[in-house]
Amino acid sequence: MYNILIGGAAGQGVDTTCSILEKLLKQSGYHVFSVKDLMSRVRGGHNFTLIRFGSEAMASHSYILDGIVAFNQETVELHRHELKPDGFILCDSQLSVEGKDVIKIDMNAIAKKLGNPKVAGSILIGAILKIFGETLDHSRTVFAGAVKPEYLAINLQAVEIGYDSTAKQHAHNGGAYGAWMLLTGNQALALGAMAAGLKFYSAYPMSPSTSIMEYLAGKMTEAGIVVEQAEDEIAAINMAIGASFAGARAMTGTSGGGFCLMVEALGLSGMAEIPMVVADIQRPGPVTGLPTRTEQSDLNFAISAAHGEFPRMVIALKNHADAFYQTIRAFHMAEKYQIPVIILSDQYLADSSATVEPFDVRNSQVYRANDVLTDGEYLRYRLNGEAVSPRLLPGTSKGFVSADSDEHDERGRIIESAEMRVQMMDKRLSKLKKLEAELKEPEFIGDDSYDTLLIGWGSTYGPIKEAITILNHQTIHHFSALVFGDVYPLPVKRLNEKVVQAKQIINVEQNATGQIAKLIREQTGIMCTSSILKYDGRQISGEQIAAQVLKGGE
Amino acid sequence: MYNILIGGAAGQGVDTTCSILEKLLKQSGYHVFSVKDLMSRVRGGHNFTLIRFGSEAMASHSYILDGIVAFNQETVELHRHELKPDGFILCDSQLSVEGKDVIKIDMNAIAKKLGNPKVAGSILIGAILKIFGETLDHSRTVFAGAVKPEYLAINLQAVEIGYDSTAKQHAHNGGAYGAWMLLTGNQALALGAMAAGLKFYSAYPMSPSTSIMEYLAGKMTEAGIVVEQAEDEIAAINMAIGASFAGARAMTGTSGGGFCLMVEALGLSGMAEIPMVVADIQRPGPVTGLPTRTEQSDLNFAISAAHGEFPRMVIALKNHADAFYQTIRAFHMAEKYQIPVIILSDQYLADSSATVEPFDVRNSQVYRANDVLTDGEYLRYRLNGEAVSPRLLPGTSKGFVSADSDEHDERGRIIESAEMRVQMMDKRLSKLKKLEAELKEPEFIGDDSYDTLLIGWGSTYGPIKEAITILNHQTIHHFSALVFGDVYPLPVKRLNEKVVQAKQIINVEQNATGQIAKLIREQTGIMCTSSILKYDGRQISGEQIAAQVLKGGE
Amino acid sequence: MSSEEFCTYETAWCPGCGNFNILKCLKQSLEELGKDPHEVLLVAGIGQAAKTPQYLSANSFCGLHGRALPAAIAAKIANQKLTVVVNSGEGDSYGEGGNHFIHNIRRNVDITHFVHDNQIYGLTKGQASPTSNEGTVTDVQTEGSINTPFNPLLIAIAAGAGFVARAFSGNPEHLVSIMKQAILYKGYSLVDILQPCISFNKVNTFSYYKNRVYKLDDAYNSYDKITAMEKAMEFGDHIPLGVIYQEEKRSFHEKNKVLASGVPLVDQQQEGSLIEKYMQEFI
Amino acid sequence: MSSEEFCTYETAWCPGCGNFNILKCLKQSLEELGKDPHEVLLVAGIGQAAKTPQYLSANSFCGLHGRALPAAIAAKIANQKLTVVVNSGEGDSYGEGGNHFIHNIRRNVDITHFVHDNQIYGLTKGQASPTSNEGTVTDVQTEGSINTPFNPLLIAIAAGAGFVARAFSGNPEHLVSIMKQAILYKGYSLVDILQPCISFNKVNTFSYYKNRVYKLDDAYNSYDKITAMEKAMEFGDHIPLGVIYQEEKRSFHEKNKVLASGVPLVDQQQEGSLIEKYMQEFI
Ligand SMILES: Cc1ncc(C[n+]2csc(CCOP(=O)(O)OP(=O)(O)O)c2C)c(N)n1
Ligand SMILES: Cc1ncc(C[n+]2csc(CCOP(=O)(O)OP(=O)(O)O)c2C)c(N)n1
Ligand code: SF4
Ligand code: SF4
Ligand SMILES: [Mg+2]
Ligand SMILES: [Mg+2]
Repeated sequence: MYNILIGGAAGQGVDTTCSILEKLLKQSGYHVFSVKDLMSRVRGGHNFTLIRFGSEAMASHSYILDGIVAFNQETVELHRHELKPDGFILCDSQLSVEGKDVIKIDMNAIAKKLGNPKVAGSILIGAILKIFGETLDHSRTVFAGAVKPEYLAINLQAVEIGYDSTAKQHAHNGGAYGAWMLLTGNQALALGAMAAGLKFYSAYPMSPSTSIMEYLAGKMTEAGIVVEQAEDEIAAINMAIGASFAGARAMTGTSGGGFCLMVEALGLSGMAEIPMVVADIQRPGPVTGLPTRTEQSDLNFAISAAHGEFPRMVIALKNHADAFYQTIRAFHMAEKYQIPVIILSDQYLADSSATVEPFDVRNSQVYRANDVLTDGEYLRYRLNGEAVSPRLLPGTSKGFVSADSDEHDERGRIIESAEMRVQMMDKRLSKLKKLEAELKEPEFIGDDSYDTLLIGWGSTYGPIKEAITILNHQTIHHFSALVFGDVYPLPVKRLNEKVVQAKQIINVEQNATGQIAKLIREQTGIMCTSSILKYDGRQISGEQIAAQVLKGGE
Repeated sequence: MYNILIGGAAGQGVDTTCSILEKLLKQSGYHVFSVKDLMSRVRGGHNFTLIRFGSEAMASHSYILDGIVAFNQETVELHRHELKPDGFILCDSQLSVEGKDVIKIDMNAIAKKLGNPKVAGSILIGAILKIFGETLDHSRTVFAGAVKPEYLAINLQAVEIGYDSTAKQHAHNGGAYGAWMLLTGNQALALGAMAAGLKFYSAYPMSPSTSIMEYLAGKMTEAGIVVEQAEDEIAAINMAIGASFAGARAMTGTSGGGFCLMVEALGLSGMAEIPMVVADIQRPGPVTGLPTRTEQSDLNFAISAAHGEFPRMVIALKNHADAFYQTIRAFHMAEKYQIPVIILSDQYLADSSATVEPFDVRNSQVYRANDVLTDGEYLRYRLNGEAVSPRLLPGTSKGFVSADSDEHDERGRIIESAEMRVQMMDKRLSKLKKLEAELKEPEFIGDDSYDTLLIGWGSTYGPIKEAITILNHQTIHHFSALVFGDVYPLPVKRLNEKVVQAKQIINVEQNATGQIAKLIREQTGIMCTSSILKYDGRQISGEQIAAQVLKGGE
Repeated sequence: MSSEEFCTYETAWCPGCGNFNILKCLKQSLEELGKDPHEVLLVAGIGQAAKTPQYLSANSFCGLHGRALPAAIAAKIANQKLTVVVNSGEGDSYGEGGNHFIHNIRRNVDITHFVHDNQIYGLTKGQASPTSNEGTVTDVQTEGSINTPFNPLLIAIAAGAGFVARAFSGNPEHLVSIMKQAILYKGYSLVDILQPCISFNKVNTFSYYKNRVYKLDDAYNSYDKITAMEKAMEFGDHIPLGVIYQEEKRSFHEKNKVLASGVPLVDQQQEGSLIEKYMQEFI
Repeated sequence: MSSEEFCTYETAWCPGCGNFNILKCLKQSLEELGKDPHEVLLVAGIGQAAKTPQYLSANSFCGLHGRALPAAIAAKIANQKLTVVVNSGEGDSYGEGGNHFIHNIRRNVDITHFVHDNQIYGLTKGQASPTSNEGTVTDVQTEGSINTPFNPLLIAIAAGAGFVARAFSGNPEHLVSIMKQAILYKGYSLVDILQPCISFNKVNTFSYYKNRVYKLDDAYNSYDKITAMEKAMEFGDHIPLGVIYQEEKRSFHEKNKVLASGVPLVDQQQEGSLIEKYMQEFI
């Protein structure tokens, strides 16, 4: 497995270089995982991407580097200490970086000579391919998909120059992933929404959720999806609810700050029993926080957001495949129970690219409301002893469909009666019981010989999985983990079983207060014995978890 | 102790009648407690007020009636079953109500004859005074304070007619409360805010919070408070933060739906460390719910509202005196720790009138930020190892004051550094630890011989207190209760002590999901053994709690 | 001409409230236009005016205070066969909902917006609303409102609305004629309806309006924007009623590539193989 | 004339961005007006333009996206000795913050609002903003924006603003003169500043503006509302720069009974016995 870091200022082309390189590596068979570290600015500053690739599947990133590819001086200075002893540094000849590990290419000068300073990145790509023993077999196809036709030739030329200007250092390890996909968490989520039959997406731009809207907008005409940029997040969610009421499967997406503005309408979805899916792509708060970085700190908020009490479901995405399948499931649950479903993702998952097996779309059945055809009176909120009343879409038959944010009777008209109030509250809240029967238990990682149990949720799944492997190799103790996807209602069966033999329970979270630990205690009384919490906006890696567990003193 | 119900359609004058009657009873020495049951409409429907009065202090209302005063037929039909065997019904001669308990007065006809149909209520007041053995001694002063001078004579005439048209049934019991105040929870809260030095109040109208704004608006010119009606709740809270930043003690008030719109800015107060007080006067949700009724269902929301993690304090008001003193304390804590403080009240407390000893305003000291006078650089977020950095107001010295919703350095400038991020998060969150040392433990009601412990929070204080008295009289078991005022951070010392001897722990809450019970379990692991939950929008009474406890099967 | 009758239900309004006439005129307009109640969707926020959908037999959506428009336009986007009519107060529409007001004018989705403008917050018992006259005294504006009143017609024209009108609940015949024109207009149409609130607005009473309103005559050119803006500024001793401004504009549905075919979004079928195709792009 | 200099700091903007000139002109304007940096409060929301307060030595408040105005006017209400200037993007000011825009115009608090109008969402990397030209293609508006652009000047005038101007970051001398007039204006003043975003707006570039802008001449009567509204509608091949509309209006502070004395609210002392007196009223 290899791991390289490519860094530079915003606007220098790090992004394009990386996305092409990743695809080339994946085409040649590797399993690729890459993650971005961005500053909140358009030009300048310091950004980098970590690209990890190997012949076996990997679940996350690592900070231990085989190579540094530097567009600027800062990249070297900031990251040299992360380089393995036999690692290399690849950079422009102009940088004042010395050492026998340094490979210099006069890339900026060559690019200029070729006629376009922007192809410097392609020279680097060529050099990297050479260093890792790759061929240039896939260059033409991959570049053809990434640059405008008129720029293809010059880029291929640049790749070749880079390739020829350096020497092979590593062997090509191969792998069987050439026919798998390479995509980001947000792309997987957007695909999942489409597979679920999305018809209407309304959102207000906010990092790191905007790329969902952008992906959908790129397909809207062909796929028949109305993608509407709202004037604010309040409009975005109320639009989604209005569209869903009228029968179009609808979703909105945002990050924590925008989600704040949506919570009143979350209650509307709950009260009026209108299905709706909201994706909250978390970033470090509070408020604007660190807008381009990652955190998992909206959990407690998401499960209790909005005044009053109503049923909801909260699903945290663990990885890229989850982003697809769980988004479909979010729509399914929203439609089946006529509730709001919140998807919690985060910048780490949203922006990282992973190699994923093509999705099985035969499993994308979403519940479809029975069309109640009636000539008589239709009762939108029929109290038939069931949690969910048959749904009718307005305009499709001779029944009137009502939605009301006030407490209402079976027809949807405002009431003041204490009895009706209680019946309606009980009806709505009984959905939570129904949901419990459909919950997905947390994924168990490791084998049954553990004495320490790590607990996580959402996107720390990958790092925790790696940490378990590392730990079970490095120590005589045995480690396993439970990682939650469904977080509300919280599935507790497997948890209750697995904690029995654990001498230590450690929650690993990308937040400062240990939010899942609190929720677990509230729901089960189980207390974690210690916590690994990271809240500096950078995702924890498997090796960092392992180190902290070991330091935490077994 | 007496308890009467006065009911009629909205617009018939029930409100005015009741407020005058209450004051008369209080002037004559009684301790008075009255609570309103309103429909969400301006005219028509059915509203009623329960007025309880006696020679000893009482903490809440009761549904067991000594008398019904009916402005309309519906009042009798809906409430006759709540009347004690020896109770009376007082109504207009035109109503078709029969029985030997019925006292009819031709009030509407008399009022018309007197020249103003609106004085019918005053005729009733006269009759009620007579029935309860009162004199007319206070009529002149009380009416003079309640009606326009030109209507005084006719009203006093009406009172006399009412007085003379019926017979005494009950003895005047007397009491020593004539010099105490009679005021609503919202009035007490507003007075508390003024005592704390409020300078700026911004809000958007929303029941049951609007009367805070109305009370303050009535005093604004004299008291030097800017009371500003905002275009929406988002503006309201951002205004309060802006005013506070510039040095004016500021507050906003709303109910759950409006609070939803405020949560993003709650985080701003936390992040930028700008003191702020928000009053959430709860009503039944979700969304519009039952807008004129009561509920305690915003607790879980208030403690976790807004994305990301930041310190806050949440204080629930237990009764009218609390509304005054805890509001002062809310300002004190907000200023001292530079945090948002949320006051949780509810429609029951906000709109009910109680007899309260005049407040001791010598205890209204609010922390005042040291004015840092500096000629050098002022560091708004100085990392001096303390949770709270010295505060400077902009424009008062040669230091620059910055506030930023992005993560920032000591000067308040945007940063991306992982280290600074962690230091600032730790600084802010360390305020929670500081707060813990200042928490008020829940009030313990009863004596130490209990085997059953009731647990409540906020406005169920009164009913729970009455229930404890009833229960300890009615059964051989012993009951005590803990009622929380401070709910976040949750004080757990007394709780941990008191649960030890309890065989049963019963949480009594005006919501459907048992919110304080969840919080207690999360914080302490303690589980309530059963719950008494009411969520029909009507406040539970002491006798209802007692009955449910007993039914709950000891 | 009426195909099917709309039923009305008992209301919670004060006897004498201007809302009664608006409800009656709404019913009459829909009937005279031959609308099928089952294809009508009445949308509202929260307030006294916003209870209107509760009182007429049609599909109804009473959402959040201030948020009627986003829900309404999205329902229309989802199913353009629905006749979507919003009835809400001026506090709801221009106060809490002000941002949706200006931006939905820009979208120009084919819905109709009837604002019951009583120049007061009715349901919350009488605070100044955006359109309250300067100086209006209430329990909150104890010294009288000091804000410049919001001029909905002028702002709507400035924001680019294609149909902007004023009517008066006390002039039902004229109100019906304006309502019908507004519903027929292809695009966003606004009718600001003067509506006395007998309980809380003691300034802008029935006779206040009655004495001031006049109907625009035939000579008035509602197609000229400058004329219209000048006319929209008239609100004092004389208050013009009628279509203040109109203009043909392409609607959202005509401009949006997904909707332009005319097939309602809810009825559009997605090609089954699309996801497979999109997955290929990641390989 | 300058009493004290304002320092500027290193920015995170793209080299070539129009914001640099705006920052420079802001500094110059404040200095030429003789403002003391310690009595200046710069307020912003979130966005590229909204970083402006970070780059100038003065008090600063960078709050929430879209919410600069409520915080700014409240700070001014609290302490009228502060010179309060808002710098924010047009997405912030007219999009997310649209409701505060129209309603704070009605309040007329004496603050100055400089909108850096690049007709695009800069910080979030290039989506259509309220003022984007119809047809603007972005990663979200893949078929081109279909909304009628928001006309900030026209809407401000319609909402009752007393000082409404347009400037261009590429014309610093003129910008400074407008900025100074705006800051001096007693009441809410709006300057919409055309500001090329070189990274994301490929339509409304520096030369796009350069080729279209012209300065209003002396013959222009900025005191006539109808003239001003007509002029405000001009935005195409010719784009007028200058004070489009002005009018003397009583400000919030002059009308509000608590503030009219001129003593800053923060300095007003409450009479100690007031609470006692109010308690008496409940006895
Ligand atoms: C978020 C939110 N804020 C405030 C309210 C309270 N509220 C309900 S209706 C209303 C205003 C009503 O005024 P208007 O829209 O003019 O309608 P009217 O009652 O006058 O017809 C308000 C402030 C609410 N329901 N939700
Ligand atoms: C509530 C919320 N929604 C969305 C965002 C994301 N956001 C930050 S700046 C911005 C728009 C910036 O556009 P503009 O105001 O025009 O400023 P510019 O960057 O162009 O100067 C958005 C949508 C946010 N920070 N907060
Ligand atoms: S309060 Fe006013 S608007 Fe509401 S129903 Fe009564 S009269 Fe009509
Ligand atoms: S993205 Fe545009 S607005 Fe932002 S700094 Fe760069 S050029 Fe300026
Ligand atoms: Mg109104
Ligand atoms: Mg912009």
